[in-house]
Amino acid sequence: MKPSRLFPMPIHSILLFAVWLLLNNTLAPGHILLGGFLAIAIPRLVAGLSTEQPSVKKPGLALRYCLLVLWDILTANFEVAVKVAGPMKKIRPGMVAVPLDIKSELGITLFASTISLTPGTVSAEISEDKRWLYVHALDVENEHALIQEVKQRYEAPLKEILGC
Amino acid sequence: MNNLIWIPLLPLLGTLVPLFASRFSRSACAFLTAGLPALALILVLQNASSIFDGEALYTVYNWIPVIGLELAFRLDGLSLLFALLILGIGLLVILYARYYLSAQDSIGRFYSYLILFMFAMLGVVMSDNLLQMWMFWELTSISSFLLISFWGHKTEARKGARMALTITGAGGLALLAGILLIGEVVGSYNLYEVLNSGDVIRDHVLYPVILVLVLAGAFTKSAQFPFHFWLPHAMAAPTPVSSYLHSATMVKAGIFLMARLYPVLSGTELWFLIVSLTGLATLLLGAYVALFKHDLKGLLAYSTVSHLGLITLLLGMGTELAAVAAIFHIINHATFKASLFMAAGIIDHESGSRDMRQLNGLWKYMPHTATLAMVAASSMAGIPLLNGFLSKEMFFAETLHQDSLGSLSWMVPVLATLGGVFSVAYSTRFIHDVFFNGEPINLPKTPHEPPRYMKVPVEILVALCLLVGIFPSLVIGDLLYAASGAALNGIPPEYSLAIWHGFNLPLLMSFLALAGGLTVYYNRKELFQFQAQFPDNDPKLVFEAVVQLIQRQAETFMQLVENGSLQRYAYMMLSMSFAMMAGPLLDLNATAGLRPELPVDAISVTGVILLTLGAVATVVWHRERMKALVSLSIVGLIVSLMFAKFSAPDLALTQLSVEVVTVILLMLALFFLPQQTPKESSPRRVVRDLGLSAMIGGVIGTICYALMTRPLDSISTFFVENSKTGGGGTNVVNVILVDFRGFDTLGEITVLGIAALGIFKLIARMRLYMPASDENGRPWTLDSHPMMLAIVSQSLLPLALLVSAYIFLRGHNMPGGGFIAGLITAVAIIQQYIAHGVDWVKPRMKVDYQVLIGSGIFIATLTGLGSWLFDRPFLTSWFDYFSLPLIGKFELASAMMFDLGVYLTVIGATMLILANLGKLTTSERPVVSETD
Amino acid sequence: MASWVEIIVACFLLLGGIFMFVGSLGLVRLPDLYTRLHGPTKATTLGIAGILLASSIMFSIKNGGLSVHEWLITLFLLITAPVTANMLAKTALHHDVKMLSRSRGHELMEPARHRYGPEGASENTKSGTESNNSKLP
Amino acid sequence: MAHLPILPILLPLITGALLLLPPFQNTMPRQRLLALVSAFIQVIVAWTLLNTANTEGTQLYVLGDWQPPFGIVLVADRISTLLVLLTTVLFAGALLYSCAGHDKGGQYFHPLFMFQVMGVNGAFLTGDAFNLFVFFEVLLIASYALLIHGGGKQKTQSALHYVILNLVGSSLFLFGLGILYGTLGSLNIADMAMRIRELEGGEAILAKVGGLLLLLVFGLKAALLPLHFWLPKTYSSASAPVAALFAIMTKVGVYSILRIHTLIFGAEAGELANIAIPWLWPLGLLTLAIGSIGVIASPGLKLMTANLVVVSAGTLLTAIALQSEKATGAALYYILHSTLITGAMFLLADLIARQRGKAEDRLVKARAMAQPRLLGVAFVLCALAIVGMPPLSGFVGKILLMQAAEETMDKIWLWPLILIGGLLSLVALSRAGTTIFWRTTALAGTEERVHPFEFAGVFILIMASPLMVMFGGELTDITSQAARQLFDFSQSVEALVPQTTQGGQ
Amino acid sequence: MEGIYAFCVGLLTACGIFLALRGRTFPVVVGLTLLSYAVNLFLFASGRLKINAAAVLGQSEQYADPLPQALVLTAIVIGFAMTAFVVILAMRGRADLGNDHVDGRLPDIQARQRNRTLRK
Amino acid sequence: MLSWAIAAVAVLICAALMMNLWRLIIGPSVQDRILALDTMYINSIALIVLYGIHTGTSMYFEAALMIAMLGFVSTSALCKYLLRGDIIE
Ligand code: NA
Ligand code: NA
Repeated sequence: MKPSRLFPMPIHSILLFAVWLLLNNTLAPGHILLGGFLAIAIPRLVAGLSTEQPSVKKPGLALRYCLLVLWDILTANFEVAVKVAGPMKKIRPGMVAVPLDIKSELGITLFASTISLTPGTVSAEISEDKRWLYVHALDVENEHALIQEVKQRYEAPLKEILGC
Repeated sequence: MNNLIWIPLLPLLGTLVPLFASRFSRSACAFLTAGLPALALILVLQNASSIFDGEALYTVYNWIPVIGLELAFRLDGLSLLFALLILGIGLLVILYARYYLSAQDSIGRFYSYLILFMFAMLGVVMSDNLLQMWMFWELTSISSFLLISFWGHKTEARKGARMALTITGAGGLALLAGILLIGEVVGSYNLYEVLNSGDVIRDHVLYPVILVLVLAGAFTKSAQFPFHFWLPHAMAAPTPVSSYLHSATMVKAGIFLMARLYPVLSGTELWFLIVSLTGLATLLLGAYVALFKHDLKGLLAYSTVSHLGLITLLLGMGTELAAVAAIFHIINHATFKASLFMAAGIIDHESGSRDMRQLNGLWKYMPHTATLAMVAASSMAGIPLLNGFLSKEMFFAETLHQDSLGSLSWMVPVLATLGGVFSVAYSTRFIHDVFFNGEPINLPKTPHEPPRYMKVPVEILVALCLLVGIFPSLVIGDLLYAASGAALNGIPPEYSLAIWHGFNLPLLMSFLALAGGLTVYYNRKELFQFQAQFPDNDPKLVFEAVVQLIQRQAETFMQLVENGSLQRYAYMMLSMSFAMMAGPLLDLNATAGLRPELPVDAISVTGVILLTLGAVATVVWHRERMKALVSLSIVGLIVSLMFAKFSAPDLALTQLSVEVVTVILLMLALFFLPQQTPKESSPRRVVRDLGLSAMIGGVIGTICYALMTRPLDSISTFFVENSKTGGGGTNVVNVILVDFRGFDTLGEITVLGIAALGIFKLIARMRLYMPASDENGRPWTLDSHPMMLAIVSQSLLPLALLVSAYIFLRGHNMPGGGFIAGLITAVAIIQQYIAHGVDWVKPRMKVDYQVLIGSGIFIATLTGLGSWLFDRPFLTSWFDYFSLPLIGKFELASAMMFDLGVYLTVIGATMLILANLGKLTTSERPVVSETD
Repeated sequence: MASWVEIIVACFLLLGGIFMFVGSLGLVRLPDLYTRLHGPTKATTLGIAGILLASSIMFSIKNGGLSVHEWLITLFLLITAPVTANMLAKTALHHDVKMLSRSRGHELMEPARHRYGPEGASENTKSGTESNNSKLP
Repeated sequence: MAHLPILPILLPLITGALLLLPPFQNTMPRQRLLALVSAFIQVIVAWTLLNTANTEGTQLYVLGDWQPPFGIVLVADRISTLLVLLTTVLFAGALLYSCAGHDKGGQYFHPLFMFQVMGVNGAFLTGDAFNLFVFFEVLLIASYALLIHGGGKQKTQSALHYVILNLVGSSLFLFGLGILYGTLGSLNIADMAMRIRELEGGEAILAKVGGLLLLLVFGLKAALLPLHFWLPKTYSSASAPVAALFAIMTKVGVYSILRIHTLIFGAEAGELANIAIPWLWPLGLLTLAIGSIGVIASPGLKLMTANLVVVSAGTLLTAIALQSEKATGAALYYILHSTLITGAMFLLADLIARQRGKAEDRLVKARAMAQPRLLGVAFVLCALAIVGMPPLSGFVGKILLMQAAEETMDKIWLWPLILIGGLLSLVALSRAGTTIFWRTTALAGTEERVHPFEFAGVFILIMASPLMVMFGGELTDITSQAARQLFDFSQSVEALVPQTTQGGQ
Repeated sequence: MEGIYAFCVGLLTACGIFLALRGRTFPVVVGLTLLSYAVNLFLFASGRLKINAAAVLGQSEQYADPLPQALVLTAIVIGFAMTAFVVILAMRGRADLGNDHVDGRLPDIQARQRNRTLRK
Repeated sequence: MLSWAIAAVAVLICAALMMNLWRLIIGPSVQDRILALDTMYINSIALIVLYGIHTGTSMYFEAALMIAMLGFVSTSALCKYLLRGDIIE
């Protein structure tokens, strides 16, 4: 999946095509044609306005990663809900600094987003040298455990997927 | 058809001659200038014989019938008399002025004004329509203004001219009112009909008003007391002007008017009282003051005032003979006064002074001129064998033959004689003090005789004085008879124009005046000392003080009313709106109508609470602007939700998208405007404003409620019924926008485009205040484009564009459309600016937003024009359904094209605004030091 | 509509509704801004997903086709919510909004604020553990 | 030409859009050429349209082929076409003037000028209440943008007042329209006039509120006291060609009152007949008075001219308040006269100001002008016309108006105000003229001379005045016929709505 | 429901007008925005309130009056254009005049106070 | 069943909205208010979708989608303002 003249942003093209069908709730041939056209035309229009194109090295892993995140969102949500509804004195919030191995801006963004999306942690800041991610957690038992968990669970697969 | 029209027309053309002729020599210019008036004079003389036969000539053209204005001229005795004076003396003045004006003076301009005045004056006397007469009447004021202010660099000239214009202008306006009333009473402005409606007018309830208004016009023009004061100050004009306007013509216009309307307005008690008393007062005042004027022209001016008073008095007496005497004196006064002014001008010209305290013994230096002046002055004094004597005798006689003042009627001849005394005295002074009485004192020049031809006009006029004085009926008999007949609108009474009527009372009065005058002049030292005791309360100063007072008061008033406070203006406007709304509502018996109301639900209540608190918070926090902005956003959100709730999805979408752009704009404002508002409204003002806004809010709410609870029978069902069949779309709102009322939309996008252009103008060359720190003094962070925001915004752009394409394409049938799609696109692009900054976006997006606006409007308009090809009105829509293999049935509609225009304009406009603003801020950003 | 569909839709709705509520509850209850950030950005993901899923199921059944455009909203929210949280946290750090005193990692606030690494904290502040003595600008 | 009635709107619109596009976009000479050619065509079109309306009767242009009352219609009757012609002539003069270099004082002058004309013409021609709002906004937004053309503190400050007041005004406009739609259920003006006769009770009262709100809004545009305060500063600070074009804007307000309050709330409106008069008559008279006071109090020629605009507005509003055919005919003539002459005066004031150095247009002693002759003649002509001195057009207007006040009470109020107002203007303008042209210092004047384009612009506008007198018969014939048409319900209303749709479904 | 709707319109009007009467440009702009909300809601209400009756053919049994909706749409767009202009104009005012007062100069009270302190 | 659930969820969301408003009013920091506003956007989305389920039309879906898209722009612009003052630089 490399950018080409016809598909300057291939991932986007696929995404757009899917979204078009989603939007129209349909698989009608007319819409497939129109969606295909838009999926090609729009990226060509905005190609100039994009810097780094994601190149997914391992699509299968990416899909697994997505499911993993969704599952984590689901489970963690309940935990957080209980904490929010429970007594406030019990929560032990805190800020931790996660060292970053992943280098690409897109990778960091995806990593930080994942952390934010899974309940209980929020990516607060990224150091200027892009080597540290500051994460605020709602309930920290052990900073190092937390750091290790997010790095293993999310950063490692992301690195693999993006190949960086 | 007669040639009457040419008599005024020739001078009108003549105004242009001097402008071209001024390039030649002065004599040539004068000669050429005189040509057309001379021709006019010949025309007048040509017609004279038929007038003397008792005929009157008329000519009339339609002009503006709606107001009763026609181009109507008449030549009867009265107008003949005046036309001769105007043209004859006018020609003499042209000759005189050739020598009078110096080389620096623009003779072309002078002649042009002079002939213009001649034209105006001829118009006045020859008008056969009152409105037309008024027109020329005002034109005399204007041209005399130009003449008096000919030496505009002198303060005196400017002020004198302005005063004359103001007084005569005011009189002119009164006259207009009077004429309009006459027209209303008579039903016509035609002089013939007016003159024959004397009884109708005199019996009308408006007669006193008409009389006062017309006389106000006449008195101001003829310098009657108490409006006399402008005339002496008009002496700032070059002397030819004075000898023309202020002796022979313009000041006689008022007299002419009274004579003209004599058959209509005179003959009542009111006429007599006003006119004769005014005339008497003017006569005495003018004669008395004239004696004390050291300025030669001042003396002549007041003498003119006095003589005008005399004529007015005559007209006021109401007897036919008095009217004849008045007309006779008009002629005589014109001749001797014009020559006197010319003589005074010669003296001034050759000696450099008009002050009688300097001018002495000029007889030795200019005997010829002195002779002429002395003859004319004698006529003015009423010496026998001169024309002045004849009319003065008639005047004295008439004063004896009236009894309108009842038992006090004897006072009139006595006072008239007294006037005669002073008249003789100042005439004597004019002769003695100037030509004799020792040697000149400190004159700027050594006096000598003027150029030969400069004296010619004076000689002619003085000769006339003599001729009329000696052979009155031969020289002037026919003219006087015709003129009197015209003035009286009938046959003049019996009178005799003889030098000698035997020893009678008038002769005695003349002798008394002569003797008395000489005595007064002999004892002038005592009299001057006596007069010196009184403060010199010049009416001119009073006039100027009044004008200045009015001006100052006006300025104060305007500063008070228009104090430049928007808050006041807005308050007034809103108060007025409240009054306009609340007034009728008081009559509304029941607020609620008969339409059933919708039930209230919990969501709505929540919405109302949110909206209320949001709005109130915005108001309460309006001084902390960031907070106000956040709470304003809630209001916007709830309003959108309300639209959604009440079945207006399109509105909800539009409101939402507009909302975001508005918030972005407001944030820009927040950055460049102070972030906090000082507390400067006084509690009183706050309460006042709160009161007004609460009342208006209450009224609007009431109206809204009253409207909603009443049934409505509207044209809307048509739109629902025809949306699909006629407009080809199921989203009725969109079909209205692009089809039924597409013209509104065209206007709307034009507004948007114009706003963008205007904002671009505003931004250009704007020097912004850019705070280097926020309201708490905290410097801005250095992380200008946070990474996550940048990366995510980038990938959102294509998604947003896709959504906007979706919204655009479905608009015709489902909620959406070009406008919303355009805003989504614009917002998506703005997001790129927010996330990456101008410097990053600019090289990557080479779109000329101005072209986008232009082509958007152009496409929408062209779509509308397309219907012309099918011979349909602008914006007639077209749509059809097509079917293609694979794709199936789809619709194509011209409305889509129109919507595309909308789409492009919206993007262009929004981006032109925001991108340029961003560009500006970036280029002007001060370099922030990193020390903080 | 079949009653089991109704039940499923109702369940999803309730699930979503409860999480929506809890998210906003967190906004009110949680003790400091940083903890409050967790409430909405989290609970709403599931809350809104629940409701959208309910909508998707209902309209799919009702209109006899697929109604999946609701997912797009979820997609948008999933993409944007972390950025929102990140931006808010950044501004909070920038404005020096204090963490709850019993929070851990107060020493990281200064470096995070200046976007240094955590080791930079010791270079820049004399005592990284004290959070009460912050410098006023 | 079936499409003639829409051309006065489309021509400036298309020209404006073209001016934003290549090849006109960035070259001033091409922009000028296009603008001037377009203006010339517009004058011809307007003239043809007037002739058509005059000879063939009212031209109805049904936009989108949607019959009234459903679609938007343009009504090209005598009044509207006359005013369109007036607008285009004024525009042509101002445009010529601007081509001397005034159009370079900022971006987009020519497109904005075109859009302004489009808005004004649209407001005159439209027969639809909401479309009227849209065109009001077009002309307003264009005027906002034009007002700041040339830059400077004064412009910004007066623009703030002008814009904010008008924004509030636009809000009130929409409130009013909402009420009228909510009671009448239609937007076509003629249809509204038909429907209003059936209103009674609460609906009638509400409609009255709506009508009065519209009166307020039009009063704001027309500079009715106490809504006129924005005008003097705004007009006097605008750059000359813009101020000249603005002279038509108060007339749009006046015209709208004619359209809405003479047609919808006219004599035929049953319970709601003539609701505007109790407000319009006294306030119009007061406007006339305060304008005259303002004229006397003005320290500069531009402000004086702006106050003269207020005077003319007051005069016109009073005339309309008389609600008679005669008065309306008079008002129409007066509109033509006052618009062109005040427009000319604004241009002239600018020429004068430029030749007087630092003193600009202020009435103080200053250096002599480079071309006192030329400017002096023009000034005298303008001043005479404005004051209402014969032989220029002002006096015809004045006489028409005075004659239109037929009731004694009307006369008692109107005549003195018109006459004294005229006198005050006379005093003020004679003072201004003598000061400006004659109170000069010995210092050499500026080198600034009148550009031929400027001369042409001023010349066109001033020459209109004597022509209006010369052909006064023909002109007053048209204006009185136009007024008669307006007051003839069957012509001005019934003929414009198909009988089958009257009174809704 | 009509009652509380009318209340909202009235309230927004009142708040908008109060802010529009302030002396600084920013509150005035905010006030005008609020006022335009009120106007839009009012104009919308002139077609009467209807629930679940979007004027899209085939989507519901009855249709809300589409005409006022179209008018409000136009009004929103125009209002947006105007707001945008006045916002930038306010900025221009600050830039040109040095303060953000609607009159372009600080009110008399402050000027007087300043004079008083100067005199001392 | 469904209508009951809809009513219950409506109440929940309304309560959530009121709590958002509460946070928005008491603050204390600007971030709190922005956060509250952002949450309000999301709750509104839920409310619109719920309303769509209630009325059985998908007419309002786009409104929800727009809030999701534009609410983000608005929030990020507000934050950008707090960080940099100039949002488009
Ligand atoms: Na997380
Ligand atoms: Na002497």
